[in-house]
Amino acid sequence: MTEVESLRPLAAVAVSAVAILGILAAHRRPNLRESVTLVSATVMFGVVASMVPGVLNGTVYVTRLDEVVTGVPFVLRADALGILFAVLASFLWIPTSLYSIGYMRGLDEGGQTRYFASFAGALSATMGIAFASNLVVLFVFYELLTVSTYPLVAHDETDEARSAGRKYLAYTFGGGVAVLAGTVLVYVAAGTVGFSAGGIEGLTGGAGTNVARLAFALLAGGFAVKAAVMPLHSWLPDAMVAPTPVSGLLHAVAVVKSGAFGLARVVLDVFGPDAIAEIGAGLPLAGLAVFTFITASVIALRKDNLKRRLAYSTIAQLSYIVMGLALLKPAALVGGLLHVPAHAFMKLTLFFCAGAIHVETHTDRISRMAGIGRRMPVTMTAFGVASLGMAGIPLLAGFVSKWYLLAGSFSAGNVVFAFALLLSGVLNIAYFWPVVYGAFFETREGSDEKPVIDANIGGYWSGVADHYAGGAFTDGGHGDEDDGGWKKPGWRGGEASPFVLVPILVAVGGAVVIGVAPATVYFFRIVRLVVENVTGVAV
Amino acid sequence: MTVALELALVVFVVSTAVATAVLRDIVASIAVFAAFSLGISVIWLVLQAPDVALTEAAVGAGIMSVLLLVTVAKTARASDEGALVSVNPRALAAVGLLLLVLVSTVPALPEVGSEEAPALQKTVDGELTPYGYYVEEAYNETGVENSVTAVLVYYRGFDTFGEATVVFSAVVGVLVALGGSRRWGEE
Amino acid sequence: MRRTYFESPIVMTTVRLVAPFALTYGAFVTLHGAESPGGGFQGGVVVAATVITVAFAFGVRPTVDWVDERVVVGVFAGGMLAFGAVTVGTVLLGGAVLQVDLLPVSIKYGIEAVEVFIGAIVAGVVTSLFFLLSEGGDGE
Amino acid sequence: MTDALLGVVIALPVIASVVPLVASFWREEIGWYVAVVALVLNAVLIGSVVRSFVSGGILSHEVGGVAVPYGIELALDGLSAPVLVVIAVVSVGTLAYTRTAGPRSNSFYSGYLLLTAGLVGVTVTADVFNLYVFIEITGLGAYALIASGGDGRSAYAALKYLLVGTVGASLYLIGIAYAFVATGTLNMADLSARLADVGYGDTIVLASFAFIIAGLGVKVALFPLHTWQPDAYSASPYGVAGYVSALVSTVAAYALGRVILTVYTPGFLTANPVVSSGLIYFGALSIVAGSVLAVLQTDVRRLLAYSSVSQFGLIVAGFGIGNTASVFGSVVHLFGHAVMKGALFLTAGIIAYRFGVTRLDEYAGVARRVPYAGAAFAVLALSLVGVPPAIGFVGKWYVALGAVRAGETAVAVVIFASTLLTLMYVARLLDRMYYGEAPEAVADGGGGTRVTRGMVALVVLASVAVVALGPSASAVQETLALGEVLGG
Amino acid sequence: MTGIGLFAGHQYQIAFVLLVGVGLYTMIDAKNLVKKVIGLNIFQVGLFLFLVSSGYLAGAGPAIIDGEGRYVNPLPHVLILTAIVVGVSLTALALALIIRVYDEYGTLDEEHIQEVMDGD
Repeated sequence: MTEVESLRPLAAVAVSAVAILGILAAHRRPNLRESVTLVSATVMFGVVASMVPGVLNGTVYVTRLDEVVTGVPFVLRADALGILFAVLASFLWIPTSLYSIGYMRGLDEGGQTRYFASFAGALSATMGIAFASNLVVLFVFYELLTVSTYPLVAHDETDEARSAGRKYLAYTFGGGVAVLAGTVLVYVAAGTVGFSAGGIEGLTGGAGTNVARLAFALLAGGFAVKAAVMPLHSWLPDAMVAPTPVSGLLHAVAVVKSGAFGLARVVLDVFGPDAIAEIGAGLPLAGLAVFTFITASVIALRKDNLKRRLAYSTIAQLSYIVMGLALLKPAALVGGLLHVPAHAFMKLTLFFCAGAIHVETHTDRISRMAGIGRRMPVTMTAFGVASLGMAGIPLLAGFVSKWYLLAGSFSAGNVVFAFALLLSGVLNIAYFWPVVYGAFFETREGSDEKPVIDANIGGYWSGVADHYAGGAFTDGGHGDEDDGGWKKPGWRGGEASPFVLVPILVAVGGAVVIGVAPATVYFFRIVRLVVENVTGVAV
Repeated sequence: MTVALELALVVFVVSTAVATAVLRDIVASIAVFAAFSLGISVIWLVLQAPDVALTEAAVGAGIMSVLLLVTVAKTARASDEGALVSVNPRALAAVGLLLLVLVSTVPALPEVGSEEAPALQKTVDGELTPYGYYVEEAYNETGVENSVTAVLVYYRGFDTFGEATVVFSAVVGVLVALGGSRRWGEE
Repeated sequence: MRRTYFESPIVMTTVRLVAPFALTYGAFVTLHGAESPGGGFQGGVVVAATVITVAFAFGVRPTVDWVDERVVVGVFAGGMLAFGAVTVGTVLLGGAVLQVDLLPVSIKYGIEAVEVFIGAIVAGVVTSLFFLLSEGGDGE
Repeated sequence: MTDALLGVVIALPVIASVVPLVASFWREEIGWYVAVVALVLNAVLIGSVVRSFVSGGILSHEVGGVAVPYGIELALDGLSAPVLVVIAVVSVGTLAYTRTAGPRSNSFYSGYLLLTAGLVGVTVTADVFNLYVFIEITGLGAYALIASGGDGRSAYAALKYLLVGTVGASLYLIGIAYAFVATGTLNMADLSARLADVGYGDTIVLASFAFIIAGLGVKVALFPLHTWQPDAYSASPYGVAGYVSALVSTVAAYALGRVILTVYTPGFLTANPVVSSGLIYFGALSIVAGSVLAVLQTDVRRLLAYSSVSQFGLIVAGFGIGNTASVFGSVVHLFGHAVMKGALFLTAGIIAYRFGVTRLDEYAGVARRVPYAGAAFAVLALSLVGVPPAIGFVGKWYVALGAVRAGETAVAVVIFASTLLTLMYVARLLDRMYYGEAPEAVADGGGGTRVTRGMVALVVLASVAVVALGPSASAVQETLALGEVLGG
Repeated sequence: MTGIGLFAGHQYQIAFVLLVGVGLYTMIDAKNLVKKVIGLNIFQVGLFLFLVSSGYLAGAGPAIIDGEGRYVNPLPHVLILTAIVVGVSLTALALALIIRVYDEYGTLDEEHIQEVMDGD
């Protein structure tokens, strides 16, 4: 591994930060403003992509700045794990930006300047998280991500949106505080917080074991908030009140994955799999992950609001990643990390489709979508493909990562995890299939206007969530399907605008490519490199 | 000076202080306060602090009373029911707590007038203490007999500069409080 | 509730007789602080007390007019500026802050000079405070 | 020569303060110009003193040329240098703000200059009694400025502050008296050595410490000695609230740290674990109570005031822990809090002058009407929460680090938890400002005329500084050489 | 009463404690604002008593130097002179504020003022 001084990691972070100024300055000229977003998205991806070949050859690009706090240098470091996340987020920002334009203009949303500026800020923070070289720098960008996404969650300014925003802040800052506390503990115990593949020397062992356990619990707990591991997940379904592109990129890719990514850093580069095994922290975390993906899948079954169903699906899928990391075996690590891009492409597709439906028909409830496949065949086909991927059908993105997860479960010697995975796959089909089936094979009149399960599960019948699920949820007050798009002229073949459609195709295309030819896609190679660096085992 | 006189003085000032506190009528209170100040200035004399005594007599009994009276004249002289205020148990308890802390330190304090008191050692580790320096060297250095003046202006002159600033601040503060400086220069 | 002044000829005469002596005493206390108890502060208070006595005898408003606010302000402002000048001036002379022995007179006279400044400040300020408190307020 | 400037920077504002008063006979509203000239000049002088500290280490000046401990010593070290800098910066910044906003009378600016002189004096003096004198000058200046609101409310708040503040200063003086009884000296370094000779377990020494802490605790406004503070901040004009909230408690907290660390020294704290824990938990209590009270407020100024109670708890806890990390954290937070809180009050002032609103529920939607001031407010408030990389985070980091190193886990937990409490009131405020339905006064665009571009630029500048200072704060740790201050 | 034996030679310190107590009590209890200011002064005088007594040397003369001799410590006197001046300055400002408050609320009673303010 060779380190190369380069400004490219910094540039990746800076591009969209600078773009914020441009977006704000162009607030009176929407076309110019959106051009700024698109240009900076493209440039960002270009910068990040330019580092990929080098990283695959073992090069690490490093930007050194001053110290953040004494003993903690402000260094941005594009290593394999970082580049995995950065490539993913920066690439997906491009279609999402296009989609945002179509979506926001399609709905004639207010506050678009703030929206695009916050979005750019969030991407900047995401790049910072990806390239952070130590826990403190990671924490800095982690908090900035929270701050920049809060306006997006509360975008609609309705009471629901604001209360969701406050909840989001409380949860994620709470997590941030735990991360900070864990960081301080690590710093005091080891004298450094810098990431090092396979773990920081001297963090565990001897009298420090309990301190290390506490530090791990704080760090893992803190990151688990954004990764929406149960019982710290409840901000995520509420945050679905945000505009759909936000739900798509941030709540399926950047924000939640920054939690998963932070967890990956903790597991791989702070403690290292061996040390975690030593302090016995892996199994409890894995158990929590299993609990999360089973429970979340069951809850998803009874969500009639499409975005909420997707949100619970996200919670479930993220826990695959967490489980992969927590099993600590090379194959499981590969599976977990590979699920980061796989889930991103698939879930983005799903959200984009949900958004397209919303824009065109103002419909959010699955029970109202019967027959919609005939109106929006392309959209719903993409939705179907992504759903199948989620379930882990071969030749689609979800299959490869689940395969490795399964292999990892077996190598961990714990068959329970393997069974849980399979069960969850079944549940996936159970909650996605009705959507696809209803869209293509039912008509409005013949459909059963009920979610898959319409019963009270686990006391989950209270709170804001079910208030929406009961039908009052209108995605921030837009469009009531009863007198909305269904009676629109141009009902047949009424697909969304190209701004919306093209991103859907890009996202679903990615999901297919990853599934069909994983070896040709960089992600797979990067993930294997990461795991090899950490464990020394070539997978 | 006999111990009896000292005790009598102490009793006098404490009783006048208590009287000041319990008298409801504010003018009576001020009058007793003036007596209290006079008593205190005698104590300063007993304690061989003539400079302080002079100041106390001029300020406490004189200026302070005048300013208080002027204020009362400008405002209200509330003297409703009863000559004495009633006791406030909560305040008494709070103050009692503080007194307990203070009293508990008294036995640890050096006796007043004792040569053993740390503040009255002329040298420590062979070096002159401030006390030693002021009584041994100050006259030779400044030619000023009254070492209080020497310390006030020369050795701790910066305190005195601060003191002058405080006095000046008071007049500025009063001007601000009474509504700006428009009053000055008018008429 | 403005105090109405009762112009007693006895009081006024007494004050007229005593005031010059009181002022002289104030000056004495100020200037002899070096040898005996007293100093600028005490002297200044005595001077102010004299003015206040005059005010009690002749009424505050006439006294204010007679003394003239400009004089009072000038006295304490002059004192402050002079004290300030000594404080900073010795630095300009290459010494420490308020290094009285750098003044072109002996330390003793330097100290006495400072005492005079203090006396001026205190006399002026206390007089002003009295005037301000008795004239101020009333929501004018 | 440079060390003599330590005295000059105190004397200069005092001398300048005479000018507006005298000038009143000829011209009104000249005070501001005098103050600007004096304070800019003073800032330059402070700059040169601090530069000389940076290049040559601790500065010491014997006033009057009299040898220590017989005379008064002025000094500048790593503890005081940042405070001195923040005084210089904030005094000029707030002054600029009062150009249009503040009371404009000449005597107001005399008071402003005197207050500044007092603040500088507290910061540079190395004598415990001289410190008392400057605390009182600071107090008098602050009382006067707070009363400059011109209504009964501000006069009453100032009076309350005066009574409580004077008791605080007197308690401090009682503490000094005890220390004097035990040692016969007043110079900080000398006192420190003598106290060690007397013995840290001595009743008189302990009593002196207790009274000093209680007295300065009142001045800092630590819970439960804070009662004067919310009234004082909320009844005064915004420029004054900005200045007083930025600096007065700050220098009191600095004085507290100075006395704890250089007079009593960390050795004293180690020798008296009960005392040191008491001090730390005193701070921790303030952190929690201040935040909780802040959450309960409906008036923005009172909210900000209670937030100060909490933030100073953090600073005092840092001093109480007494290792280099925690003390550096406290110093950084002293600096950072001064800028943040001062600018927050000034921003609240912009909003109040523009729309006439002061309560939280009236703040709905204001950020959209005043986007720059609103953004500045958001940045400053988030920095207060401790969002990195702004300076609010850096101070917290070091105090927390010091707490963990010292094994004060409970305090570390309080510090971390306080982030969330701070978030509670800040989030409420920001949510209101950005997403609320604007009330009539705001929707009309307000009729206020006293807001200038300069005022907005000032708070925006402050918010930029708060962010920029964060990453650079650590770079000065070596320069400050706090280990030296703590006795190596 | 063993207390008397214990406190012999401490009479000024006891007086200090009592005066501080009386002063503080007056400040807390008094409804009249002017009275509070008087309480503040008593409080401070108590403290002065403590400091001045700490410099007292039995049988010594005031610190006006004329050759060899026993002198009391002049340092506390200097401090108290300064403190007295500070005290009178604070009193003057307090009184000015009281006049201002009276102009506004027409009363010096703390409770009435609070009522009027809450009514605003």
